[in-house]
Amino acid sequence: RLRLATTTSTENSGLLAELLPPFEAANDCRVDVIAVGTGKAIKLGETGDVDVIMVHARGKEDNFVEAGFGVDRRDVMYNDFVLLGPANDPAEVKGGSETAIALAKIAASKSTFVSRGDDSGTHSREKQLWQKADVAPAGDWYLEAGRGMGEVIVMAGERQGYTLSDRGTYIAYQQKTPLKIVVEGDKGLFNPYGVIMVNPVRHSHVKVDLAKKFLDYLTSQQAKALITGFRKGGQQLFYVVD
Amino acid sequence: MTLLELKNIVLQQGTFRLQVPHLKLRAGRLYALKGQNGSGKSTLLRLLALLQMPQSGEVYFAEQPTFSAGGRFRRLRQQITLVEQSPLLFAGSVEKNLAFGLKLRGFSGREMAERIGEALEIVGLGGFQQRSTRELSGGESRRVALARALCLRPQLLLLDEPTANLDAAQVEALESFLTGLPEQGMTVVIATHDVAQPQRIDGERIELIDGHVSQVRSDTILSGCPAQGPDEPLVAGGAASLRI
Amino acid sequence: MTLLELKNIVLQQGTFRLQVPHLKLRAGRLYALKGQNGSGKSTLLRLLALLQMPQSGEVYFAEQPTFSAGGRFRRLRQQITLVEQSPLLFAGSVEKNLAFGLKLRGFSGREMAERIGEALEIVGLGGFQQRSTRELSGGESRRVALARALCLRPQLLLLDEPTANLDAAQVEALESFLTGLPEQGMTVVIATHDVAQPQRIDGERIELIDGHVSQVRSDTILSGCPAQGPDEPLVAGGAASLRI
Amino acid sequence: MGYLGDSFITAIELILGFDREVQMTVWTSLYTSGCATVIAALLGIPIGLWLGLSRFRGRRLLITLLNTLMALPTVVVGLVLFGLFSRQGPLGPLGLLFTPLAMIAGQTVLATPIIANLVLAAVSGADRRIISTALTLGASHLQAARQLLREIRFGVMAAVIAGFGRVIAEVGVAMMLGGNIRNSTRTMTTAIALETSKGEFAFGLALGLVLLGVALLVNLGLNIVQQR
Amino acid sequence: MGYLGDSFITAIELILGFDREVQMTVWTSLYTSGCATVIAALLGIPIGLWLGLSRFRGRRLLITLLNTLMALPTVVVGLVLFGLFSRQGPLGPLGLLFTPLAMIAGQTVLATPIIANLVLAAVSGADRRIISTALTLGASHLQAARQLLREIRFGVMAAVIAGFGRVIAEVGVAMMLGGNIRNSTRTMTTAIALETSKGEFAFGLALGLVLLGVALLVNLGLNIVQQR
Ligand SMILES: Nc1ncnc2c1ncn2[C@@H]1O[C@H](COP(=O)(O)OP(=O)(O)OP(=O)(O)O)[C@@H](O)[C@H]1O
Ligand SMILES: Nc1ncnc2c1ncn2[C@@H]1O[C@H](COP(=O)(O)OP(=O)(O)OP(=O)(O)O)[C@@H](O)[C@H]1O
Ligand SMILES: [Mg+2]
Ligand SMILES: [Mg+2]
Repeated sequence: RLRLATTTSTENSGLLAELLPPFEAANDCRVDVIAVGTGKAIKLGETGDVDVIMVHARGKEDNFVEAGFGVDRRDVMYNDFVLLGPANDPAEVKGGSETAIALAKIAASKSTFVSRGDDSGTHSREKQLWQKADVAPAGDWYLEAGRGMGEVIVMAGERQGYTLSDRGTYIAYQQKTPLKIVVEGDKGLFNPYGVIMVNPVRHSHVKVDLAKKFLDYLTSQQAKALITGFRKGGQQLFYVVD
Repeated sequence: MTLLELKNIVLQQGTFRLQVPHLKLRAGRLYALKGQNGSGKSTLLRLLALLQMPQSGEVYFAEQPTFSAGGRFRRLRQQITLVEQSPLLFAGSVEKNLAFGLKLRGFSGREMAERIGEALEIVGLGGFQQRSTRELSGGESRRVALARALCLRPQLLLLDEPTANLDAAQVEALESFLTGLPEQGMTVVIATHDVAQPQRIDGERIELIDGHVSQVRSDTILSGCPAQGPDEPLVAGGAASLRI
Repeated sequence: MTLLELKNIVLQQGTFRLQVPHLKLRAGRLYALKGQNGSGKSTLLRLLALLQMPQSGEVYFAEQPTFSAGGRFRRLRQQITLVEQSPLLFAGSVEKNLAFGLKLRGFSGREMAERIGEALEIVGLGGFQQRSTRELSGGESRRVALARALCLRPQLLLLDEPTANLDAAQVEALESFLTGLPEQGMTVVIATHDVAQPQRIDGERIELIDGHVSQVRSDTILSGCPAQGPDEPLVAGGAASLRI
Repeated sequence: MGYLGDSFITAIELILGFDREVQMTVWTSLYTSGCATVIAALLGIPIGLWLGLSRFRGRRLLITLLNTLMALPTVVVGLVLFGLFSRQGPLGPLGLLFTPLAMIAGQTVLATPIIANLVLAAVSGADRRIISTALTLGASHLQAARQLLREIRFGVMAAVIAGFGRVIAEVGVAMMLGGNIRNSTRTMTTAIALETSKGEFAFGLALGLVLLGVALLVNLGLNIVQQR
Repeated sequence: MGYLGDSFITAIELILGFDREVQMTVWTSLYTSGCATVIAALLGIPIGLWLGLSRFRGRRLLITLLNTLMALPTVVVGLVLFGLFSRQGPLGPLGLLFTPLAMIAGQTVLATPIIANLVLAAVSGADRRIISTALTLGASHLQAARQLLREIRFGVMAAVIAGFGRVIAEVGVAMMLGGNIRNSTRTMTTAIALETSKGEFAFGLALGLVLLGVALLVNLGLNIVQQR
């Protein structure tokens, strides 16, 4: 039995349901997936309550490894973020390719923007982008929701506002939200996922062999094919690192 | 004047059936209700207090039908007060218990205090106003319940074994008070097991045998008291059984 | 033989103080407890039933101290049964109520049924086994409570105004039954307001005046009944007030 | 775990520091739960009284349904009301979603069955003579019911406190209908959930302790009112 | 919103379809909440009885504390027990985290104060003569307390049902201590939360309806037991 703490995006998109069964079959084991926020997933790794974590927050991952909580960090795949906005596009940012410029326009027009506000990977990225746009967002138009991605998309839809989302979650919500993609494809929107084994030196109960096999598996050709082949709503969600 | 009249009452309660072909209570009279345990005294009193509905028949209050004229119950109930066989006192002080009914009738604070004091004196509990009802003896509780009814001065006062837990001195005091009420126009019905009580209070008898009511001429009539001349046949329906 | 002895009891309860310098209940006797409302009869009976603890003093059961020897209470209580002034019946059938105490004493189903039937006959409620206690008249309830105590055949039976709600026939039947109990070795204490009852049941008097107990020679002694010769002074502590 | 100890210190710091944001969250929690409890009591007490005092066919089934409503998950209430309050929903034009009012509505739905059930239990356990005594003293049925409530006030108070505990501790409705918006609809519980999801366990727990402290104060207050 | 209607149909499909995974979740919910309620009743009923029957200094304060514990947020319970059960916590070596046992522990903590409080309320409202009557008939204090429970069984039942409703509907503890692991610790409520976060509102609501259906069955069962 292997315990994997991961972000909700991988679990909710359905990717893991495709990715895990071959591994489980090959190694005659079970992978228990604990889907939580990035911050909490890392915390679970620190406390040694899981064997492997898979998250997307490069800076935090590096801290995690440096502090000696984890070993053997590997890039698995990446997906990308998109900037979503209402159909009438009050800030007139549609079609742009620079996210930072779009954000600056949103701030300037005081159009509603809903932020994750939860220190998640997406939120960290959003903050970086604001920094790049040289705006310190604050005011009535900037809603810090402190909730999961899906909820924030719904909320932005209800409030006719903008928000930053990962593509996978947006596709899942496409039918339920009036929001459209206004900016995509920007380099600054790429979102790499890393997988880290919890340091067995700190936590002796970590299933080193199995965890190692799991890391090997995730970076194997077989897994890469599954990741690349994974489609939702006809769209590819995750890309492997070559 | 006829205060309350029951006609063709049938009240089924479990296997017990209360039957009152005809019963008439006249204003300003005192009635003693007798009967064995389980003969239906308490049931009849609850019926008279308009607490329990009969399956059939009608109760007339001051010659107006009651049950069939729904809605006017409450005003009628304010003129009828029942002290139950094991009365319940509300939690709190004795004063609060007595004030309950007075408040509902819109008495002012001073009037209330006056009536409460008077009623407590009558039952020999002067100064008990602030006592908690949880800390009373059995007889004291019953007397508080009596005072709670007395202070309302209802037109019809129904007492279910009011002297059951009272000591001899209290029984005497209460009986002498009750016998004075008819003069003030009040009608009183007392259920009792004390064989000598009806005579002591000079009450007209109502007798219950297995749920059958029979109204019996009072001894005072038989002994020819002019104030209560037989202006109509008092015995109505059922076999009248004359007992003391 | 002395069944129960009270020494230097002081029991404070609110503003009321029960004082029993000395009281002796002998096995196989019948006692009548008299006193005005609020004089402390029920309090004394609860004390005798080991339900209420005195502030000071001691109760001896069969010459053994009780309150100071904690822990043995329960076994003692199984030999003392009290029927309270307004007895509570458990929800459910009459049979269940009577079975409660019998079950605790480990009786078999057949013995229980037998004793229950007997006890109900005594109080004139033969066949009431399956009746729900929620559907009884006042007198019937009290009689069920009496039967519930009688079927346990305790050494000491404490009755708080047992005849208060009974009809005349039931009072007579119960009194004649109770007077037979001492012969079987049972000790009975009956609190009553019925002035004639002590004499009818031929009971020794215990009188309460404002919380002060005085034990009075029974009339039968005064009239020279040999069975109850005065082997020791019965009046103990406090001013003995001879009343009937 | 270190964070259990840490959180105590953090909690005390939060309280003594009079942190503006924490105060705001406490106030939002108290305000919404307080309003919801009051409304739920105004609805639930009459329902409990009515079910406890009347006798009709189907009453037991209705009681069982009411029992079941105590198991209403907060997410379900959140989803249903979300459907009503959402822009496309029937009440959309009112713009209630993600406001304290929406949270109050959801919490009222949660608390009402609890209060109704527990008042019903208290009424069922009460002496049947209370009503008839009040009636013979000249009370209307309504006045008699009020007197009954006074007599069983301990049970009614327990019902209300249970309802209050339920809503001030709940997170699903506050999250879904309030939206955990900073400085607007963020309550103690949604803040705790947020901190926890961030991995800030000590801070989350500290907020939890503050919440319990607030609940304690409310209960002490009710206690004093009750003993008056 | 269309999903309100959809969810009804989905709920019926789920029930009739005997979906293995849904069955598993229902079972996990029932099993954990059931165990937690039973343990909480075994703890809470004696506590409620004791507080209701004894008189000592500080009793009112203790009751107020117990009232406050009804406002215990699930996340706080989750956090504290997480601290205990986590690998680094004192009970870490037992490996209880993310197992049904951990959920049962957390839910027990939630339900016990509720049951204790409501039993206390029922005892406080009960006729004081019940205990003394049982004693004079020869019962020990324990047997008298048992008889009291029998007399106030309606109130006790309401307490237990309220406790059960609380835990079967709660999601925080199940999420934090169970971990929402598929086919292992996924309960109805964590599944609903998951589906909702996925945006599968209709499916989430359908699961909620199934949960209410299950709670209804449990309550109907208890009803029949009670009327025996
Ligand atoms: N729980 C209590 N707390 C304080 N005082 C009480 C309590 N119960 C009774 N009393 C008081 O103690 C006194 C004795 O009460 P008790 O019930 O023993 O009287 P009693 O002789 O049985 O009277 P009754 O003939 O009315 O039954 C009374 O004055 C009463 O007011
Ligand atoms: N709630 C009830 N349901 C069914 N039967 C009842 C109910 N209450 C009383 N009874 C029965 O009705 C009959 C009359 O009861 P009621 O209380 O009127 O008698 P009573 O004359 O007042 O007797 P007592 O002298 O014992 O007070 C009794 O046989 C009793 O068993
Ligand atoms: Mg009667
Ligand atoms: Mg007494």
